[in-house]
Amino acid sequence: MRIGVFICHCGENIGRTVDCAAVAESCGRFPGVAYSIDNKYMCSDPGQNVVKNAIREKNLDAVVVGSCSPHMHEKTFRKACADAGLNPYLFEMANLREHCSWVHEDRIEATKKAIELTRIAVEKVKRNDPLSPIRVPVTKRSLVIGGGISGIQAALDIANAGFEVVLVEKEPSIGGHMSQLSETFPTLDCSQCILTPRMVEVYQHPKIKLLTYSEVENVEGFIGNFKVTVRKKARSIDETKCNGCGNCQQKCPIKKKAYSEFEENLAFRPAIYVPFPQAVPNIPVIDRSVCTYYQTGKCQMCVKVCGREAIMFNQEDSFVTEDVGSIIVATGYKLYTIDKKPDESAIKGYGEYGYGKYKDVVDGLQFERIASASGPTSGEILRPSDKTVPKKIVFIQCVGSRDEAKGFSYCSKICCMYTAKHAMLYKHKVHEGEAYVFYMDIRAGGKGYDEFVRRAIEEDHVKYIRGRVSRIYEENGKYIVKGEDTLSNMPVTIDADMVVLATAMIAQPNAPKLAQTIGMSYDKYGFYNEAHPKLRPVEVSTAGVFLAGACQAPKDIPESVAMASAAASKSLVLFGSDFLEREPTIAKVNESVCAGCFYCQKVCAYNAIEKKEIKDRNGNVVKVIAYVNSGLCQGCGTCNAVCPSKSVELIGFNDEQIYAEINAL
Amino acid sequence: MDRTHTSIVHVETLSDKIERLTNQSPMLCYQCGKCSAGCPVRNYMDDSPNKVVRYVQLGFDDQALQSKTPWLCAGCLTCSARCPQNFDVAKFMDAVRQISLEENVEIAEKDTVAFHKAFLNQIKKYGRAFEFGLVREYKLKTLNLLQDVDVAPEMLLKGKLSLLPHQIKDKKQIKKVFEK
Amino acid sequence: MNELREKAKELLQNGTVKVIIGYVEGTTPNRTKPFIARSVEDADKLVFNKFCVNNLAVYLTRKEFKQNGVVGIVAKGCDVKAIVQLIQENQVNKDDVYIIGMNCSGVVSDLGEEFNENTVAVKCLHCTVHTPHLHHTLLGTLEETPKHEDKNFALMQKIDSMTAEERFDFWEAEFEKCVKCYACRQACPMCYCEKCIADKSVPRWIESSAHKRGNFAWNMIRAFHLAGRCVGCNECERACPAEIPLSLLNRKMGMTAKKEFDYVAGMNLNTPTLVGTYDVNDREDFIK
Amino acid sequence: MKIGYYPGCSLTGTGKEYDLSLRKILQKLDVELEELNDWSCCGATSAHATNHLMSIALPAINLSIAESQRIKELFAPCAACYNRMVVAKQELDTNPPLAKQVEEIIERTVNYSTEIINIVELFQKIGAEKISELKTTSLSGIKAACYYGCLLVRPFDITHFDDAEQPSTMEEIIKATGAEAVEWNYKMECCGGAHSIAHKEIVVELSKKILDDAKLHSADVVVVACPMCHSNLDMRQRSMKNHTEIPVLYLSEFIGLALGVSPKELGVDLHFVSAEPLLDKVGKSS
Amino acid sequence: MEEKKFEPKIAAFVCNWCTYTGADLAGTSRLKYAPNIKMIRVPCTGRIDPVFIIKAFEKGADGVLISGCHPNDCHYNTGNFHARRRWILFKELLSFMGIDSTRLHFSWVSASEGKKFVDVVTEVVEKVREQGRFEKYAKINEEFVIHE
Repeated sequence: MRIGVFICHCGENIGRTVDCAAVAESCGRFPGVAYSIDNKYMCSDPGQNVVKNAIREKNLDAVVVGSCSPHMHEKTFRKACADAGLNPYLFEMANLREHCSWVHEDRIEATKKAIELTRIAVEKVKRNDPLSPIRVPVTKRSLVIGGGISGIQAALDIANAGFEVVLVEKEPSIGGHMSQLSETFPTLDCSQCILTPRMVEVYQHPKIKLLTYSEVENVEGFIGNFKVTVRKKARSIDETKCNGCGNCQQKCPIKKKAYSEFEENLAFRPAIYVPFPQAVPNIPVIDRSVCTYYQTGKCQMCVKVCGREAIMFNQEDSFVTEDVGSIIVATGYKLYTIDKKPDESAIKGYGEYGYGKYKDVVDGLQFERIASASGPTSGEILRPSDKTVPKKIVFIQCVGSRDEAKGFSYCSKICCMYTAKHAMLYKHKVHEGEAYVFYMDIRAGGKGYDEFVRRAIEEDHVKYIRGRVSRIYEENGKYIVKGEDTLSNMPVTIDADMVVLATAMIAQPNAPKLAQTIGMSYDKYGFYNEAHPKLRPVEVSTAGVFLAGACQAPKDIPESVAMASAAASKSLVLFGSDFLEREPTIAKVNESVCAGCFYCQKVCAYNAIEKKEIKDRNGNVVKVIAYVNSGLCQGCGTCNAVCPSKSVELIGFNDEQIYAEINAL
Repeated sequence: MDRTHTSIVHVETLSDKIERLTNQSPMLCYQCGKCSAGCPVRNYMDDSPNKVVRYVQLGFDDQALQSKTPWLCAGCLTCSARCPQNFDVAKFMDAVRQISLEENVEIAEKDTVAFHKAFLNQIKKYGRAFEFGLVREYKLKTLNLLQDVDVAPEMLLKGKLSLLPHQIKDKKQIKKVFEK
Repeated sequence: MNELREKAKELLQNGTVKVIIGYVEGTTPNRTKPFIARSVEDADKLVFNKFCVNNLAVYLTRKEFKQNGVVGIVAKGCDVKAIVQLIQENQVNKDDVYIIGMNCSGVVSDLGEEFNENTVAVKCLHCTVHTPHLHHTLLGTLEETPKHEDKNFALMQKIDSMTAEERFDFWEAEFEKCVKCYACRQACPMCYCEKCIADKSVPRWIESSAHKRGNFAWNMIRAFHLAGRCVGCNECERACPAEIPLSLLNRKMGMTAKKEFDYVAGMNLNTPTLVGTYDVNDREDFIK
Repeated sequence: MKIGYYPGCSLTGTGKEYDLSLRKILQKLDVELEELNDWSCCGATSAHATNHLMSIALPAINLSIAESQRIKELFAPCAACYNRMVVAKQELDTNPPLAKQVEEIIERTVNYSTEIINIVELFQKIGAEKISELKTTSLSGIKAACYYGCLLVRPFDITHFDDAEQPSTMEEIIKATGAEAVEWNYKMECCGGAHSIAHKEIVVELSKKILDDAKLHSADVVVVACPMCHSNLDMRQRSMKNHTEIPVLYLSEFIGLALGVSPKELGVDLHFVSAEPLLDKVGKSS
Repeated sequence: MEEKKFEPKIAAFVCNWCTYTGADLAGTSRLKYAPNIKMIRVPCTGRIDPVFIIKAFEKGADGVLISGCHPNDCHYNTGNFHARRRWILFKELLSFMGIDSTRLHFSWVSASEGKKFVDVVTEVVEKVREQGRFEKYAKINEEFVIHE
């Protein structure tokens, strides 16, 4: 071998403590080293030229630079090598500055160590292989999972940039939770008025393929090259024929059998229904669990009134496959339900608040529907139990949030704001009514947010009581709310007519399942983990997958929208080039010795290990072994460490290289 | 007191002592007040339960030890059962009481102390609680001589108050427990 | 015995299995040897008794049995543990094995010995699977397992109480005896690698000569590779011609797995393997 | 069924009718009680209110006695005794240094093999079916408010009741007698417990609230499972102002009535508040 | 003449993203530590195989330090979790064979913990220095050289 060693003085930075000339001289005597020299500034243009010239003139086949940390200049020198015609991976760096000259004082000891560090690098570089970056093509098409405000925003951004989008929504209509809200804080503008145009835009956009009542079933492949299978659940309607006239819904005899999901169980819906009048698409679905035809084989009223023969009782779930280059996950949240104690759940629930035993103890989304002009009470604030106007209303914050014992330890972030909004809406509609809010802290960070809460207190005279409620029980038609104001140290008991619980925002219950399908990690609550909490907030650890909205953590609308646009632009960055280049330092299986125990697969955080069948000449499977998907592997090497026979090795850090380094210690 | 010395030699604070006795840090409490909100005897207390915890958190140890609240705590565990931080408030109160007894703090709630002492004395003497003896001793200690004159005779009549204690045979272990 | 033979015949006859790996009588009544029954006539030779020491699961990973139809195997509870582990490690297809589970109240520690309370194998003393925990059919009856003092455990405790230097000396003396014959590897049902790390020359992590240095590395790595996988059949120790107490190393790992992770190898097909999974709450008080 | 029995101090005095009625009906229900030999006091509220170690050591003595009698399940009818014992057992089981200290003090070893069960659990074991099977007098028409108090259900993590805030196991048992169990709000509110002597005024007020809520929900009787609760709710009615009396019965007495045991044998006449109106309703008037 | 103090040889296996970068920070901050330690950079603690440690001892190391990202900070999400589980087992095994925690050290050092890196290295060097040369292994090594 003909290795060139270049020792940098880094001005005085290394030279002051390390005798660079002596190091260069010693290294020159290492077996395989053909050229060894020291230089004032290796990273400078003249310094780099020294390397380039030496490669050409001395016919070097590997290079070691002893200078600063590879995190500083590894790329610089790799490029210099490449410029001179040497494969950039036949290069190693010895860290003589950060790990030697700067941290040691004794010149003799530091020089000795510098020589040893360089020797380690020389021994490693001897075993380096020429590598070239992995190039993968990019499919310039995106999948957006979830049709709430985040998904809508992300889909529109990408589509408006000229790329195709497949938007998948599990409910019959897009719109998500935002479509359920009455007004939005802190401006009190009508939620549906600002959302509906966006929904229509999605529906009409030529670049957006909308798949509602559909769920992602399977994801294969890797960044730039995902293959996604989507299950289109049977609507029992021929979408191509239905014109959304609504006759079927009106004539459906099922009136009081099924609660409306959209109205948060405060109203009924027919068996054939669209969730709400502005639904997109305006095509109904049949709820087979309540439909008379599916239950008894009779009725068919909808068929009779449908002028377009759109009802398809025998429709089945179908599957479509989509090729996409990026995936945006915008699956949103759910509200922690107080209906009853959740079975088989670590959550203990709130027996002391009545587990939904009391009809007039409702949650935040239910109150949104009660306050909404399009809701079951047409916007009039009425108790669900007897449809009377509550004269005294109590709002309780942090139900399930910030509750290690019965719920979740995190703060749901939006409840302070929407509770203030609720109290305000109540006071605007019931002028003589009294509104109380039990809170622990007010978290109103955001533009105009704190002012909004102050307005509720100062202008609308909502009474804020700092303390958590211990218990609610019914007595003579009133709800006795027992609390304590921890500021005045006074016990507080309120005989309320209605109670609104600001229950926690929680992850979608099937979030872990989707995470496993896509290969994302999630926290203990089921929220998806971003790749880096500060610097990569919308990416996940699997390349090509991005997050938007409350599936990552509780978020309000502006934050969700901002995140969605960020995720869209991350996708667009990806679509900016036809090919992707990736570091070639990934794992590789030695197929002749792999015994197929698949411990590598168990430890792989990226689902990069696949099964590969080895067949004999007759096509019989002789063994099943591991195979590394180079698109997914990120090069951590955990597989290499757990492989008992070392049949999978990490290129660039393989056993032979590390063995040589240890040997050179 | 010389501040520099106290900063070098670590003096065990009330919070430390409580943590040692109960295996839970008073810092767990985030002052939501749910314990006070649900406390059945809250109306008789001078400080709300969460306030006593607050005293301890901030190092107002004397205020905590002199408060009536721990002595009025009925030990019903409602607070502990509902605490969102899983902080066992009742256990905390147990520890405050134990420490104030150990440190001979002037206790505001003398009657309750007298009752507990009288109760434990019965166990020490007989191995079991002897109700008549307990009431007798309590009354002598507190001079609340007229307490329960309305029901006591009837209790005796119904045979619910035995004039002689039930004693256990082997009092050795009981004695040891009290020596500790 | 008849029960076993009848069952074996039935399985072979109706084609449920292609072959049955079992035991036949050895050279003396106190011995048995592994046997592959391929026909109804073969089935008549099968036996099961106190001398069926071998862990036959080791044969399941042999090429000749892989992907060659359903293999029947006569298995004690401890052998079933090995089978479970092999299924978890993709070495045996769950549907390609038929387990003839044998109720077993203990076997001798080595072939040729009389069976009594002194010679019952150490692994039987703490056995929790006298009735195999996974089987397609279950035969035999249970008796009381004879018990004796667990000398192996006593030795482990003795080593535990030594200083680090003494421990090192102890093992140095033991490994001095190792001749690198790899009988331990051969006997182990879990050692199925196509190329053992000990046989790899690039790089040579484990020195090939039978010197203490390589012996140390070999035995350490072997024990580590079996951590959370060893089912404690002790075939390695029985196979070792140098009589090195190899089972101590495996047992130590097994006990660590139990203590730290409440994990026992080979008990449950659906429990994730010990290595290959993690818990965010795994102990880390030793990490600075 | 044979079961260990730890009556506790109250059942030898103020709660004597609880003991009487239990023995009577358990005999009818084929449950044999094996009383703990030379049991001592669990320390009750006073021990844990003032000395943690003592509050663990006193129950530990009884746990150890139970083990020496090879008692697998120990029945503690008094909710306070039950609570002290399960809590002590849990602490000893999870805190080995404390366990060692305690064992040294009491000079006995404890293995925590005995399971402590309360009265509701005992009746669950016996089964509501058995009660309805042996029932001779239907208590239909009677509206009972089941009062759990504090110490039977809490701490929930140790007692593992059906629900921490809305338990219903006692109601299930009551229904077997033919009686109706009313839904009410105060079934787990505290009666003031050990403050009965030192702070009678607190107990009177808290107990009145409980009884008032029971009456508000049209209960004819309050059914309890603790001698301390009973004496507070029964005896202290004397001191309540503007109060209409409501009888308070032990769960065992209530079941006893359904099983046809005479009120006298159950000790119902030992209460301060007469149960006559209730007994009239079932036609059991003495 | 004063006897020269024994200077142990310490091998360190560190992950590229946290501890290696933390050591860079120690340098940038000009903190000082003993030169006894030499680091081998691997992408992730998950890559560290117990054979590395054995080989390091065979090659004359008196002590070994393994260091990587704190839990939940792993650049590769879970590499350090898998590593930690293996360490628990391996540590126990080595200890049982006579190589205990005085010679084998583990730490989490993040990219921002330059100071911690120095503290850890100093502590390890001190501990191993106190323990002295790994005579027993050294002797085997010497014999081995002759044997070959």
